[in-house]
Amino acid sequence: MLEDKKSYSNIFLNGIFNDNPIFRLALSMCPAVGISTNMMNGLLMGIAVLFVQICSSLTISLMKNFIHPRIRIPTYTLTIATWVTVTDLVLAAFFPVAYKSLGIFVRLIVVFCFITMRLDVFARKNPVFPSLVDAVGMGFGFMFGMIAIGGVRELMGMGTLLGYDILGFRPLLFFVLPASGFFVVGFMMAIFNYTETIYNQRKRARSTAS
Amino acid sequence: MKEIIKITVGLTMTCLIAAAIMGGVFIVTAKAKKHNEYVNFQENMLKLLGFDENKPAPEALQLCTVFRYLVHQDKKTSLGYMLPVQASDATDDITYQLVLVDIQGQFIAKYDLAILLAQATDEKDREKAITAVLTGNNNTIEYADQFIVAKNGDQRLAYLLPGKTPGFKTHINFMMAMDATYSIVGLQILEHQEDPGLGAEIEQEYFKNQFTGKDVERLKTLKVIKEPLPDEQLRFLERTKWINNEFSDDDLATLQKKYQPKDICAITGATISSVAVLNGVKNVATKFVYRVKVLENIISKQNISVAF
Amino acid sequence: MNSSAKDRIQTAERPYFNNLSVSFSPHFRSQVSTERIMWTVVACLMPSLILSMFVFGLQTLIITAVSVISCVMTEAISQKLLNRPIAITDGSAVITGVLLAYVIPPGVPYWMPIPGAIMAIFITKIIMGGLGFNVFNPALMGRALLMASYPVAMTAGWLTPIRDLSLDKYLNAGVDAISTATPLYVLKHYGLNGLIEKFGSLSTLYFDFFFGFSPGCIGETSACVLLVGGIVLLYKRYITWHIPVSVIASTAFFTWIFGGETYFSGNPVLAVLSGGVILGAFFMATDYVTSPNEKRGQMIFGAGIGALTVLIRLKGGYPEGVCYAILLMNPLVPALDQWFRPKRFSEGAS
Amino acid sequence: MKNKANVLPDFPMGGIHPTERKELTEHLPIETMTDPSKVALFLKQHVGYPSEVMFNLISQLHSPEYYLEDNICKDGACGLDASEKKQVNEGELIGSTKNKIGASLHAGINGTVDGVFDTIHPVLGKAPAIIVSKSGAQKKPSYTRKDWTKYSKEELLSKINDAGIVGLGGAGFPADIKLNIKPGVFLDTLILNGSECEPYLTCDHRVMAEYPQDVIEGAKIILKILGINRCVIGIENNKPDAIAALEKAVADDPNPMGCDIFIQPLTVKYPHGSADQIMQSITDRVRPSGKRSSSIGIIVQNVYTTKTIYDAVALDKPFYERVVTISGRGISRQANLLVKIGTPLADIVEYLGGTTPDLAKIVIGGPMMGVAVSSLNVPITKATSGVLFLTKDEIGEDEKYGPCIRCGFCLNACPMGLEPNNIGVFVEAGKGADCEQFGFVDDCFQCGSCAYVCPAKRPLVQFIGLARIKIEEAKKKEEN
Repeated sequence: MLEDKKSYSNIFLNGIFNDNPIFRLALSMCPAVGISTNMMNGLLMGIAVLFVQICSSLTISLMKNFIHPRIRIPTYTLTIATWVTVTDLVLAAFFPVAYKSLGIFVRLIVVFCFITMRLDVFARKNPVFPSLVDAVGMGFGFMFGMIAIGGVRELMGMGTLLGYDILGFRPLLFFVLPASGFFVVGFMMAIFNYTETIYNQRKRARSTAS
Repeated sequence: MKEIIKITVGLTMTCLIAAAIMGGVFIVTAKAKKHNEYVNFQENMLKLLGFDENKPAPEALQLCTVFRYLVHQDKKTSLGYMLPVQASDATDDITYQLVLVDIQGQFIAKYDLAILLAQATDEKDREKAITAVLTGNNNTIEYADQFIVAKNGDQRLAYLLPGKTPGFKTHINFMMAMDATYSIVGLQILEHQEDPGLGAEIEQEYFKNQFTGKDVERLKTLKVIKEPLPDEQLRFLERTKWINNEFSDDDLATLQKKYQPKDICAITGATISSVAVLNGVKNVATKFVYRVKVLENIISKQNISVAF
Repeated sequence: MNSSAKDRIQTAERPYFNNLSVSFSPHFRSQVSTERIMWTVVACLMPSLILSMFVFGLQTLIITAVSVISCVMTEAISQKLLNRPIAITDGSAVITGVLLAYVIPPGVPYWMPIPGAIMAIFITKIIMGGLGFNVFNPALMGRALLMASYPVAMTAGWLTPIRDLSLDKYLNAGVDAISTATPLYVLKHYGLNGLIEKFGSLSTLYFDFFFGFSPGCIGETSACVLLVGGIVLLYKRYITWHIPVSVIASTAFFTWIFGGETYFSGNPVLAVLSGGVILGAFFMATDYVTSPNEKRGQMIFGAGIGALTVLIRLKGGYPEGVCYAILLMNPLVPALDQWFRPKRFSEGAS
Repeated sequence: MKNKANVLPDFPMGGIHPTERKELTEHLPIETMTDPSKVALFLKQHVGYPSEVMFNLISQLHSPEYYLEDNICKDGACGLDASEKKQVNEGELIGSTKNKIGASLHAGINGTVDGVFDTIHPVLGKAPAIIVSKSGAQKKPSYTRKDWTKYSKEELLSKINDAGIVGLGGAGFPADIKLNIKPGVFLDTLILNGSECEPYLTCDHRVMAEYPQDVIEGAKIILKILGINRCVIGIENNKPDAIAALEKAVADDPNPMGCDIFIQPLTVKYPHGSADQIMQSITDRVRPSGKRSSSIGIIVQNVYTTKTIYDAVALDKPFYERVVTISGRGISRQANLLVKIGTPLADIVEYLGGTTPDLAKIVIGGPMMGVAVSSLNVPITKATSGVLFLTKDEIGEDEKYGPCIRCGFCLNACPMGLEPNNIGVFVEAGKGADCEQFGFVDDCFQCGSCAYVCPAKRPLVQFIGLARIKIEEAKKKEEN
């Protein structure tokens, strides 16, 4: 049902901007606040989520004819749990450093509501390729959010970015503490909404002008 | 009815498939995971002994772990030490002997265990080996703790003691190294949940290194004092951070001597964490020294050819 | 309508006075204005600054000045950015600045109040809607940020008070100030005996606390001077007695019960005089915006602050708890206002 | 009645102590002003100053044509009785109403009735008024005192009605209707309200000090109408001469007729002159919200109204002139003037020697509840108790109001237990209809205590008025 290329790019961008899981849907705030103390963690978490999202979306999209509608939520949970376990094991085995810093949060991906939401809203109803695009979009949207929050918190809290010393001193240790996660998420949401308002205004102005 | 069967079958199938995938991945990754954990542990130990990339550990370095168990036999509790021993046959292998000691420190019995050094890292294997040799009814064993003896050839380098102490928030896991004269060689904080910027400073060199050089007698009277560190001592403590070590060996020796008897200066704003670490170190060290003396005594009396 | 009646209608001539104002009733108002209240509070806080200058050296003045200037600048800039009328003359930013400086130790670096000021004014006040709409006490939010961000400086910047006022020593006070522990810290970790050991006998302690010769935050040291300011505010009726009295009474009460080795053996006088209880009771908890309006609500608010203060002091990680106690009670204010409405006139009708 | 030793009765809730500034006029005896050349009598004299009028001023008004039609009387306004260009004498009836709630009008001067014209009204902006121009011979009517005790209740009421007397406290409710209590309503006390709590105003004070016997006689008339015998005259304690004069008059009364008249000094506190507050002070009884004072057995009447009732009954003198306090530093001479109803302010200013250059505000009524006007063409109405010419110094800075700082001063000032601060914030946020949680908004009688104490100078009275309108609108919408 989605044929032309434009709609694919729309699906992809939708995940990043219109339906950004953190800034627009405000879902999965627990890891966004808990894990995003630095940019690296944000990036790693983003990759893990991206992987889980893609695998789960593909699985559900392939299996959609076999899933009984009454037990779809348990099926989603099971699917996600499987892929999360796989991620967890792989990380522990081959990326011990990343595993150490992500800790328990990898296992928490199971209950990320936006993954379940995407499975129910999109993957269940669409063929494989659009589901893949959507999953990639959502995953990148989440990753984008995590990197942004992590970057701000790392820069403001430790004065570094990805571990490299940028400022040379620690500006505000507060940003490393969990409470600041809410502050940063709130501010980012505000900025996100503000830019979107301006963007829409411009768009409207352009459409009326033309 | 048909519906229910359909759902049940569907769910079961899904579960089976999921289990299969997870199981497959587990098989693939289990070995690597275990290896990672071991490497991690090993690294920490080597760091404590003062070896790193610049100063690699010598070939002959060997780490022998001594496990301590609480053995309950017929309502009587004794301490069971799993000692690594030189195998009686001609091979160079190291195997284990279980030595039972009562609470007063008197020798009870010793058994040969059918377990090799490499196998001993696995808890299940150890327990299996111990229960195999124990006689009597109602035997239960309970893991208590372990310490590691690092030896370089015939020379005993250090004892590595893992420990745990209640910190400001949760437990602080640490590992310390004591040399053969029972003075502290190094301290490493493995895991903690202290406040960043405050209690988390226990990870810093300037705090940890204050413990080096303190012997067990000094440890018993060691206190945490609320005084700022003198500048010279601070630089001395953080010397490893400097790329070109500005202290000569003579300097180091004199400084070491100068600051050896000093009490531990608390981290500013985190006295509780400082005290917690000190108490943990004290606790582990004093108990260990008492136990190891008992053990040495028994070893020499019973002529156990220990591997350390 | 008949035409003759219509002819009778004329529009009366309207010789208006252009310079007359025709504003709404009432046509004259009390002299008390927002500005006057705010600046009076600032004036009531000033003696403490002067005393602290003598006790801790000149840097207290510099820190306070930095704090006030950064608060006022933050307010001006953020109001400009958000296209709101710039209202720096109403004095509320100045109060925030002074109070922020008063709750940080005298030994901190001079730039320290700046992030606190941004937090206090921009995030706590302006973003919430400006004066009158903030949920939390701005100065205390600033302090909380500083406490979380620079824990070492904020918990170690205590200076030993200068007792002999020789000029030479005074001028060098900031340079070779000796970092020391606050009485509350000593009390928490070494008990009353430790306190007496360090600071002298109990009567000396009372004297020092009352007149301000004890290590502590810039504006918190002297109960006496703060009390004078508080009493002026009470006399001018800018604040009522309910909040200060309930805060102090509840702190004393709970300290008396739980503060000692056994129950009912705590030292309430020491608890009230040390730390920020007096400053908090008279100048922070009574902040109009973040305290309940109704008397019963105010009493419960104050009692809650006292109880939380004692709880944090005795069981918490920090030796002092007034700041967090007030911050914890602040979000309860709307609920307290909801529960305790003023008595309606007709409710007295039988 | 409270009778604690040395403690004056007081109302427990709210109240403020504004600067009194009564010293400007309280010692000046009542002075009769010369007749103006023209008087303008509004057809609708008894209107109070409801706040809603301030907000949707003109829309509520009928066009002047409306009042010339037959439907005038439905509104309670007077119709013009005199035919066109009729010559009238002082005290002659020129307007009457068929409506029950209304009061007739009398000419204050000898002259010609010009007709009905739009005239500047302090509240409504513009309203139709009967204009009488001075002409012809000026002959003062003479009134002789008669023995009123022989009249029946109905006769007394009709005399009051004929004289066109309205309540002089401010609202201007026709007096005969207020006194015509339905049979079966239990009453026990008449309270004469002599507290005059508004700053500046001294007209009631002067009347009490100069005509104490008239007031007592009037009280006895009202007591006779109501059929009770207990009367308390409540006077704020800052008028010792009035209290002394009235006490003497009661003591010297040759014919007390079994009436128990008692003078009760009251604490000086604004708004003690409000009926609710003075009732609570004197009798401890509280009027339930939305009910009349007669439901708790009390009738409150202004002392000056009492005096005019005496005039109407005993002298047969219609109500066409009244004492008005002209005060404030913006006029060259302050006075307690006896002026004809309908006299334009311009004539009064001229009589008193003009205004000062720093005049900043003209207020009709007291400074707390009065209305500011910008024209000297405004005539005196029956309910005008004072005209204040205020200077900049007196009113203070008239600047923009600031945000609410939640100081709670207004909560402590409101005598009705409302929450003006929250109402103000809600109204500003456009949620006026949700304000019922902050008290019975209808209780507000616009005393202005909240706005007086507000440090941010917020127009709280107007906010409450707006909230009231919004609540009514919401209710109407719900009903529909």
